[in-house]
Amino acid sequence: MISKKHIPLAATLAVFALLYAAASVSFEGFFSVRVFTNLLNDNAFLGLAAIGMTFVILSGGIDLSVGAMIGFTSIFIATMIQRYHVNPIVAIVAALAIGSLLGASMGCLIAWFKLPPFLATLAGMFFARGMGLIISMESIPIKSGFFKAIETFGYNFYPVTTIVFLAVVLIALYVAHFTKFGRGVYAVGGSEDSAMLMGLPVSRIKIMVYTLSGFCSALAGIVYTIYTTSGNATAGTTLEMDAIAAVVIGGTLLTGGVGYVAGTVVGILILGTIQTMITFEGTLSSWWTRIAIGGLLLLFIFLQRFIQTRAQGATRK
Amino acid sequence: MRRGAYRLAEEIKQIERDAGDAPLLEIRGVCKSFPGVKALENVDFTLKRGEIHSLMGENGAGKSTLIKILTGAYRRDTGQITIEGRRIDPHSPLEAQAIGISAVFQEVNLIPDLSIAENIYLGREPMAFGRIDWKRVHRGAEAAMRRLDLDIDVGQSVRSCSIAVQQLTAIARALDVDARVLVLDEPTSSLAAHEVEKLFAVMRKLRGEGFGIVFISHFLDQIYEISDRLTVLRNGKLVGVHAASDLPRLELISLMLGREISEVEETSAGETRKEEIKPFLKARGLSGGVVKKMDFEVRPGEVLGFAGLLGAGRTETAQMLFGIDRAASGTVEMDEEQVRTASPRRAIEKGIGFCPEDRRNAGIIPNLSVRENIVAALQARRGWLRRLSIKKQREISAEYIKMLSIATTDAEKPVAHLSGGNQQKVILARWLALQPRLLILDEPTRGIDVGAKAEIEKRIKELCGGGMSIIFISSELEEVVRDSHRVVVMREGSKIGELAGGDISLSSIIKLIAEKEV
Amino acid sequence: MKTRKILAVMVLLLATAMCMSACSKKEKAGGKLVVGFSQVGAESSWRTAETESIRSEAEKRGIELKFSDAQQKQENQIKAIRSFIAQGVKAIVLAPVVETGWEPVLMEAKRAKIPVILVDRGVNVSDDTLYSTLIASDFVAEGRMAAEWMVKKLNGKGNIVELQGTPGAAPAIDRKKGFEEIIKKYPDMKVVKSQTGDFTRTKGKEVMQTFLSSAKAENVKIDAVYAHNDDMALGAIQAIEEAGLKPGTDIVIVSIDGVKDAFLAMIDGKLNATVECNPLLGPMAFDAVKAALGGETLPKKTVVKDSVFDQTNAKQTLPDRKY
Amino acid sequence: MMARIKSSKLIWPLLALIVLLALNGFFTPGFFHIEIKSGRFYGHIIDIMNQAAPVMLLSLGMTLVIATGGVDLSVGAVMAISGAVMALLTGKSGVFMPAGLLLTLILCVIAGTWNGLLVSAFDIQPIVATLILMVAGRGIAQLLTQGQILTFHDSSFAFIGSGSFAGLPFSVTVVLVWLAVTAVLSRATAIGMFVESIGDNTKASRYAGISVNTVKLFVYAFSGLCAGMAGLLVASGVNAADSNNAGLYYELDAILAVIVGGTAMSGGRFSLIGSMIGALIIQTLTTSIRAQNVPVEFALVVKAIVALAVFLLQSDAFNKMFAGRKAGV
Repeated sequence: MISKKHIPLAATLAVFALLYAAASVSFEGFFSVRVFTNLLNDNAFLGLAAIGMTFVILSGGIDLSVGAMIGFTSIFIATMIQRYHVNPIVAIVAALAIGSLLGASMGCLIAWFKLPPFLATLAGMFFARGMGLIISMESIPIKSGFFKAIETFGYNFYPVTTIVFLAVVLIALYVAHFTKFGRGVYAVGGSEDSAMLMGLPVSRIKIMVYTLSGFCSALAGIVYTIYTTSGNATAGTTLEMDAIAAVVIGGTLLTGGVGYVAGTVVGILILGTIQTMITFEGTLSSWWTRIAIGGLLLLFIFLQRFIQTRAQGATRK
Repeated sequence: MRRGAYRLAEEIKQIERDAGDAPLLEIRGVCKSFPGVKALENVDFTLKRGEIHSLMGENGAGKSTLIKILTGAYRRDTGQITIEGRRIDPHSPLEAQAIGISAVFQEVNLIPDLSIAENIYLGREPMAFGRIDWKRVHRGAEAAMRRLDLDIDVGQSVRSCSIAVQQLTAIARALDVDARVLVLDEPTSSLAAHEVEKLFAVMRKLRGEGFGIVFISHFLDQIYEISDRLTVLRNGKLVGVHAASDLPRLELISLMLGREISEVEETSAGETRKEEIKPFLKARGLSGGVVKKMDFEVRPGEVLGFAGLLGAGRTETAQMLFGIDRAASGTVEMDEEQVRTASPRRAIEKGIGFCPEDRRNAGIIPNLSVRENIVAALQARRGWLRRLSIKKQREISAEYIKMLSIATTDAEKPVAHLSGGNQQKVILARWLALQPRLLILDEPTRGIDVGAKAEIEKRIKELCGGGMSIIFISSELEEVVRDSHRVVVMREGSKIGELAGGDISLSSIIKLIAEKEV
Repeated sequence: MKTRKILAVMVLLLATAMCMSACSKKEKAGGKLVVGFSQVGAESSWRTAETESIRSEAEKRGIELKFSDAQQKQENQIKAIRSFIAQGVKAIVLAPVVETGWEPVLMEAKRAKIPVILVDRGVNVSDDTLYSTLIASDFVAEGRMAAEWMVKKLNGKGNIVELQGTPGAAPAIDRKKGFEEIIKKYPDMKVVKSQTGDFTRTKGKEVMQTFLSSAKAENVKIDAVYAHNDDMALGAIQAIEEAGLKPGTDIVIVSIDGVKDAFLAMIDGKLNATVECNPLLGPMAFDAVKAALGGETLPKKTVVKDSVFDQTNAKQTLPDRKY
Repeated sequence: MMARIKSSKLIWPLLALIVLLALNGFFTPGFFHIEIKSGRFYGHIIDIMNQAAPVMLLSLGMTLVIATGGVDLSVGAVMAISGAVMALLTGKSGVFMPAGLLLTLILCVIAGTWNGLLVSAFDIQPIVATLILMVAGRGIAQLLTQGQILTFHDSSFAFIGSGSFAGLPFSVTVVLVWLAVTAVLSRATAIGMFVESIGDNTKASRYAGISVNTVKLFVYAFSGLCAGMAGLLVASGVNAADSNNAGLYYELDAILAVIVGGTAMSGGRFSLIGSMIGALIIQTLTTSIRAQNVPVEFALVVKAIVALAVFLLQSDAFNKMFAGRKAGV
């Protein structure tokens, strides 16, 4: 039951499948459970940040603070556990609260004072990164039984980071498509004026969107902390660009109002696959890696554009 | 805040049960000022239960401001609003809705990329098991649209629908929000005649159910057809409240305009001529989109009317001619020479101007000044190097502000601050400044008041006298009849006939349109 | 028609991927030893010299090197190591971007029985069997050496300004730490200003300009500059010259790394000393790989001998500089 | 009237700059101290102007781009390309210096045109379109220099970034000249109006006959040119082309400068002077952090707080709320 408006999404998915197939044909050992689990596991934190970003972009905004939030969260948790011997769960909950609070404050600046999201979140990015550095410039390894247990669980059963990511994807799908808030986000991104005249609480939705993104990026920071069992204030540098790229590749329009959470997940997988392909290739110098990523981004955007215009042409007829 | 409003609504319902024939809505002594403008001065307005009450007035009379205060989009400076004797003070459209006031605005306010169903239920989706019950949303939306006799796929996105369907969607939403007071601000301006009838039927039904409806329209026929009472505003002041049956049309117009009645009396198209003059533009077999094989000719100094129902392909034909849409096939000849208008820029070079139907999105450049809006096309034609000096720009804008009597205190004011009618005149001025050979006017009188309308019509005639040709597209057949020297009648993308001179009449056009449809 | 076009594009994409892998596949047929190398990035000449050293050494020994550039991101390095494991490389060389956070992924490598050789920086793990050996310079020691040289030059007295590396970067932290350790012992030596120059020439110059203006306004004499790398020192030299002072004479300048331009500056008398931090780790790294694959137990740490160069020995050393 | 509207928009950034300078005058000893030595001025104020120069150049191009409703993330990468190309041409191939400059700048215009093509002809969202060159461009610069820092040995080239003219750093002259050129280009021709018109309402501008794509192409190409000049300035300042670090994160500073200067991110009305003031505000902040010897780890937080304060000062909603409260008391 693919309706017309799902064609771009289906096309993105098809392109991913083909990309993955092409890589599998080209590289020995690429088509394996290991590579695919790695794909999810290695990109879980990026995926979490990108999901928060999806909502922000759907609402017509942008959040540059996600990468810095990851750095802040990871160093915050590590310091709490290692230096102040706080219970890990308490530290995690506190980190989530701080992340949401910071997101909410940026949301307030955007909703109440009409600051452009780019600016408010840029200030947020400086702030979060700076606070992280103030807490500790040095990275801190975490030696806690709790984290050890998570790791062992991941080894024996399934990586916790992936589980968290997939759970959040499901929740995000539900929020986007089955809650008033989710539809409100689409409406605000589609036309803010209309949404207001239709009686939607535009300010509240905006604040909630940034709170959600703050929460997601704090969660991403926690997953990063689990992923590396350490805290590092410089973690997640320029990650916001990767997150934006994933959202865009997933078919969400930066102008807001159009896009899918599921698309973002595919976008993450595509970015991850490209990266894995480059590693498997193994001979690209630093500069060629950058050029290759830029080139593939370009190729992909054109491909997507092509498919979308095709799909739209089809619906018009 | 919201809970308060809800409680208020409950209390109102209580009072409703007690109250007898008290007015549903009462506005008393409302004032509202904007920087430099007194938009409303001490205005009163009452709406009874089961009444359709038209709010009349020219552009800038204060109708929109009053509506916006009523729906919580603006805050009033002074005065009070009561619903059934209960004072209310809506801070936002949301609160107004909770109190029971719902509005449909002139410019359709929907979310274009969401579906019809989603738009109807946005913000009040029925929930089941903690999730939106999409089945109920769809069923409900279908029912709401059927109430307006529209049987369409409510899952399609609003963007893909015609403006008429968008308008009806907005109305369906307003009706569905459990409103007691329904405000319809120019709801009919993009509707075809049968759609208007449908809407009126719905309005009458609602009136029977005890709703109070505030109706705004610039179609006087419609006003008289549907209204019980009329409130007339002029320049932000109340000038009269009358029963519709007691107020002759001419008297109403004079109330609105504050002029002598004789001045606004309709003038006829005058003598027909130009039949012998050779056409300078010939379109042959123009096709693309909904348009199929359009042939037409334009002669110097004539008004060529395009008549037809909504979706007949009038706008689409004009857009092809102006290079906005690309024609799939067909040719355009100017002065015996084939021309290709691949972009508006090219068309302008060939001496064609186009006043688009969608003023807000395709017409005005909102934050730029009136002056810059007027000279935009002229400057674009001159290119970026040959810039008009500020002095020259001022001269040009002053000239057209005067010529078209554009009501603005200052040519440097952002055009967004002007009323709709004046914005329309600014766009007209933009094209006149170019002195084009052919000017396409797509619904130039939509949503503007009688006075401005009359002025624009008068201007059209003058321009033709000066040798300019005009393609005139309007949903108001009377206007087309009144102003055109020839009329191309279209249906479903094709030309089905052409009328000239004395043959042009309402009945002849309608007959043509209706002919094959039987 | 629509489907056909999409299909065409997809085939194109497939072809691109094929082409990209074509060369690497051919080589694999030769049955060479495959080693993965996860590099931090290409943020400095020092870094590219290190990459080049490892690459050319691999080529010399007929080893197929899987190179991965992490662009200064730890997560990219972790991803790369995981990919190496999935690809089945025989050994992994890792130049970690930070010291912490490696335990989970190194554990995976260990389980896959792939030895990991660390270069130029250590990792902070509770179980040191997670890696075979570490071949690196000691950043703290470098800071100490720079401080000691400066103390000697200034006779234990003077105002020092410090140009720090990127905030949070391990060399910046360690080089600051080592330097402070020594300076603390001399009450007459004081670090009066310390700001980040992000390891770059431009920022080094800008910060130095500000320091000079402040010094003038506050009437403080700057006696020496300590820069966490050569590039910032070279930028500072520019700033000092533009201010009409003589670098190396009016203000003593000591930095770390020992890149070629630093030697040239020393010959010109503009830079006083640089502590070498040798990036040419290729031969040692592959010796270690060979030993680890041969089942030998390696010392946990091989410290690369760093030494101080100053104007006295710059000239004769210069011709040997490879980077 | 026009002037009044314009100046009222400039008042907030100007005020912010004055407050920032005044605070510095108060807390940073000798902040306004200027010394003359061998015909050249020295002091914090001079440093600020000198160091702000690259961002000022960038923000001139960025202003026009943002005014059309776009954004150019690639300027930092183009700066790196510019330095690398210049180093290869004059340093390695021994091309005559002015010819090298010209060739380099032409190349940067081509890079900008590439962005412009993606944005206009292919209708790709500006953030995404310029993200591509932002990622790949630095790679290209690194490829050109093979990751090495290339040193210049041309004293006439060094003059651009290190020399002085009329007692001020020559970079100040470059900025002033380029500001004048940009102002003339945008205001003495109709480009400024076209740019504002497109940023305000693209569709209506197209209908009015403005060739939207050409104007967009032009602004991105111009931004590329500005980035090229900034890249040369930076390379000349340290006599070296550092592909890895030249212009890193400068795009953020340039965007900040433009927005702080009062041009809206959504496009429309722009102010070149405003952007210059914006760039000065950012540099003053950086310099005062350095001069005050704020610990490195606190610098970012200070920057965040001051930036926020400036944004809020400019926010109408914030001012209204503040004014309202004041009136209420």
